[in-house]
Amino acid sequence: MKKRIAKIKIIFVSILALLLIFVTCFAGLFAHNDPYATNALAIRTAPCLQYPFGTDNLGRCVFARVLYGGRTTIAATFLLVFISFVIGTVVGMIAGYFGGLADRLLMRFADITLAFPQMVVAIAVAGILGTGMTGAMISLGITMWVSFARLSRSHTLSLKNEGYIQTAFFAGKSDLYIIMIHIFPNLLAPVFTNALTQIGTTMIGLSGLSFLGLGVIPPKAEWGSMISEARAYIQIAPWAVFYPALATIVTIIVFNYLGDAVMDYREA
Amino acid sequence: MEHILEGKELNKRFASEKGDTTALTDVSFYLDKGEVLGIVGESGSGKSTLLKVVSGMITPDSGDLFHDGKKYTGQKPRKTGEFLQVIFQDAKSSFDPRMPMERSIAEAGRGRADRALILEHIKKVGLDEELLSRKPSQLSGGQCQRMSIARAFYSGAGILLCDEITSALDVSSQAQVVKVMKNLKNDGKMSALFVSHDIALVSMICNRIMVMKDGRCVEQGEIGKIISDPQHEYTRKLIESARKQEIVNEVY
Amino acid sequence: MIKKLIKRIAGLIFILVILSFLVFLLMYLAPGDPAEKRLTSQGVAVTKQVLDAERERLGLLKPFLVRYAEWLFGVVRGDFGVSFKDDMPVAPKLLQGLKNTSILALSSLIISIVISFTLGIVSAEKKNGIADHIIRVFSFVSNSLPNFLIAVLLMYFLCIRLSLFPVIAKGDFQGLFMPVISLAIPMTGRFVRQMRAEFMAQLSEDYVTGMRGRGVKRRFILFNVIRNSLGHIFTIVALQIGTLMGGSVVIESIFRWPGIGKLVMDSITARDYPVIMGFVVIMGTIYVLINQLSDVLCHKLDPRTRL
Amino acid sequence: MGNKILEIKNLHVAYEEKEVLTGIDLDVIKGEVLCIVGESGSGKSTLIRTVIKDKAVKLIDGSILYFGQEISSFRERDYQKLLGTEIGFIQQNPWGAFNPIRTIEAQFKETARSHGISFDREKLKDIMDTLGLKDTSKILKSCPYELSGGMSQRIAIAASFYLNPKLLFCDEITSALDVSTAISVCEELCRLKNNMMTTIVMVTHNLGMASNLADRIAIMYKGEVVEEGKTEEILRNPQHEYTKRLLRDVPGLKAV
Repeated sequence: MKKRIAKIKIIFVSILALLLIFVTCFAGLFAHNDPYATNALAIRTAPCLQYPFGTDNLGRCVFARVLYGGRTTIAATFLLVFISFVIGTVVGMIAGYFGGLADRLLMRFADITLAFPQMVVAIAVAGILGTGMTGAMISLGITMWVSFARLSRSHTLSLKNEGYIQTAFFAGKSDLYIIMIHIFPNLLAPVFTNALTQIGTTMIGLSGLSFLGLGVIPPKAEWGSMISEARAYIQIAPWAVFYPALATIVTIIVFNYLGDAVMDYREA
Repeated sequence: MEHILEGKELNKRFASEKGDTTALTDVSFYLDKGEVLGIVGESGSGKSTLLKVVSGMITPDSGDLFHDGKKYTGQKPRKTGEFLQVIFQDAKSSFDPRMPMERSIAEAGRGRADRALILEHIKKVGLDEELLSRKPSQLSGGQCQRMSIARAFYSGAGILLCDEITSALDVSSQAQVVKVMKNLKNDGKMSALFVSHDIALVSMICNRIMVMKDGRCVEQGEIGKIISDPQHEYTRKLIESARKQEIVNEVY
Repeated sequence: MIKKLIKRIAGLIFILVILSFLVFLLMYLAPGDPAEKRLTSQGVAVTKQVLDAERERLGLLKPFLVRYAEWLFGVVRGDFGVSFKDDMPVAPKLLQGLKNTSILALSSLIISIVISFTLGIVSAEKKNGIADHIIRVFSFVSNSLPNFLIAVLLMYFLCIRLSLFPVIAKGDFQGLFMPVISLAIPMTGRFVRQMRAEFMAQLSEDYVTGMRGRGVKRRFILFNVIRNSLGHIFTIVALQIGTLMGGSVVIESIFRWPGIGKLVMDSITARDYPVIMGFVVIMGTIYVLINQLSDVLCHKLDPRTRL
Repeated sequence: MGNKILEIKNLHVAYEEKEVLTGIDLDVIKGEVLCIVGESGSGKSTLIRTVIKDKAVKLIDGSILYFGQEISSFRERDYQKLLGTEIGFIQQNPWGAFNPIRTIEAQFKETARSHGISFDREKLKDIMDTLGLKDTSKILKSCPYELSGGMSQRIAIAASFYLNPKLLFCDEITSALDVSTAISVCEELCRLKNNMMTTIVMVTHNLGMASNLADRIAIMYKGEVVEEGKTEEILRNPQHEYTKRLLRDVPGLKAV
């Protein structure tokens, strides 16, 4: 019963999430204006038919910029989470399975990175690197992959004690076989759930860095930096802040909810 | 005649928070072909550690292990798996939750694939062929445990090391597993170490028993002799406890 | 016990040294020349000669390891160097910023803890009741809001629309209100979730059933549940300090609160390396110390957890 | 008969949204030891949880009468006072009776205060003596997590008897213990029961143990009581197929 409800929830939110991804991926289909075209005649126009979300102080279409900006945010988030997921899982699995020096090195490194507040490190690193979105992604990725590595390491350690892994040893199976056939498939689900729950946090982090001017380089559209720019004239053109803000909130809520729903499903 | 399995003066210590704890002290045993040796003790007696040492999952600090007279101390499960198989207490987790039973059993075959042989062993443990396509979660604990016995036989190893294999099961499932073990023993093809906390259960399956306490072997011998005339006080206590858990009934 | 503590502190110092080294290395490798930044900001015409002289003066021409060693020895003596921007010593700047940041961070932390502790208990005790559902929705939504968004929206509605507060924060209570709320909302959301989970875990422990079965009064049971949750709650709070530090950088920049976060953002644009280094080291030290402290506290409160 | 302490009539109960008990009829007679025997999933533990009004258990239909009074008619506050002093309860988990990280003394005092009585050290000492717990003051000063399973379970028993209940429910109280400890715990329990004239309902999967302890046995299978009666009758002349199978399957000491 609980499982059924959780399943329906997952399907529902997944559709929403896919819709978001689709709309931002094919932004060109929905937005007819060029997000980078400035129009001196239409500065800070209120939402109207031609500009559904109005324009900013350079006369750029906010609607188009929200859609294209979503592409930047979502793509960067997915890429970052995916890369951290892959690196973290592989390293964690190897360290957990073989133990020894590799394991101790990993744990030491994890201790060091986790001993520091993630955003503080990210702000410092992104500030120093200063190369736009890549810099922001690297600065968040430094600590993020470690959380995946720790998770998959601890799962590998407990899987190693399971009877079926032990039995595989007695059946004379090779390390590679055990890792690929037994450990990886069985650890995928929990680590993947963690990846889902990280999406929202990562979005908050990335847009926060962009907001501070440590993310994308203007004029590239990105929600955080759009809000940061438009904040200066919020009194005259509040729509230039509201719509990207709304987009950010909706997106984060959808992905956070997806993560929660999957977690509920796994616990039910 | 050589013993099929023999351990001499096995010692093992574990480092823990409160300093070293001794898990095994000078434990020696032997097992002959076709025989079942019961290892009885309460929690912390070292009986499970002994089984792990014998199987190669952990290496003893000192002492030696022999299979058919050949020393195999220090060999890891990949190697020892050629002549012995372990059956664990938790039957369900002995099978990959994502695999159908048949694939899990075939895995134990060390490269050979012989479906007819698998079926033969499945029948021997009293299970249906149809169960082979199921996943462990779709089987009961007792069925899973009999599957793992079938798997151990399919691997071709002649020695079974059973670690509390019925203590997670219900009485009726336990009875089925016991029946299977008895049948296999009567066939004469199985030699086994049978670790359990339940001396009554052990008495139904084993030829000889070894009583363990605090990492030491306190008594070893023919089952009938030990039950009727226990020498050590601890053994006496165990038997007395077991008597009190027996069904008080003249008819049975 | 004492031996373990000493071992831990040694480990911490090691970690801090490693991290500062990495950040130093990163600055060394990163593009952007502080000397050039400084000269252009002072309006000096940048020629090769002037640039080299300035680099020499700032000590940028010395080998990397020498620079790091000099810096490290300085830090040990409490000397964080001299700002590239205005030649003022860094330490007093950081200290002043830290003071202001602490006011902000502690106020929002206390508000968050008080609110979420109460909501967490109510939510866990009346699981699946109306209150629980409302609290869960609240915590879920506020957890999904980036604090810069809350800050911008609060500013728009409270300052511009309703003119309740000044746009630029001063050091008084009125000025403190909005930054504190912006920091507290998402943090409260996270706390409520975690504390609710912790209380629920405690409530489903066997000892609660045992006490109920013995007819122990509800308030005694609740007292035991809270008592046993405290250890974990300290850990939860300590781990959130990191997010709080990052968040305060954003919030301070928005509200122009003269804290350490605003200082570091200004320094990043100016490539003022000594300040950035100082920021990382101070924040890292505080975070690490708080987490160690919470571990010790956790062990004191629940002796079953290992130190 | 007027000596029924508890009457269970046509009880239907759900645990976590699944109907686990499907029509239970069972009486508990004053002064007896009733053993409810069943395997996992038979619903035997749910039955006890229904009586102590556990929140995870939902009553669908039927009634439970304690001395003729319907227990669902009690208000929560009144029932809380009844639990402990009238109806006691001990769990399988030996550490389940007390908060593991607070001293036992503090928790005994809380229990006493909940029922408006003062904490009587001498009375507790007597009970602990019967249970073979020697050093009462030292035990009172320690926390349960520092104690062994057997010791903790004994203290749980002491806590129950301290309140002198008329009816005591024991849910698999020995199955987490070693065999020899389990036997002595059972023996001490019986001694206390005889001293204090308590009625005991004991849930267990162990038919052998039940046959040694019980005056009457009820066999549960898949949410129903399939057979109940005097211990000798059940053992000598089992009616139900399931009981017969259970009797056959219990291992006994044998020399092969």
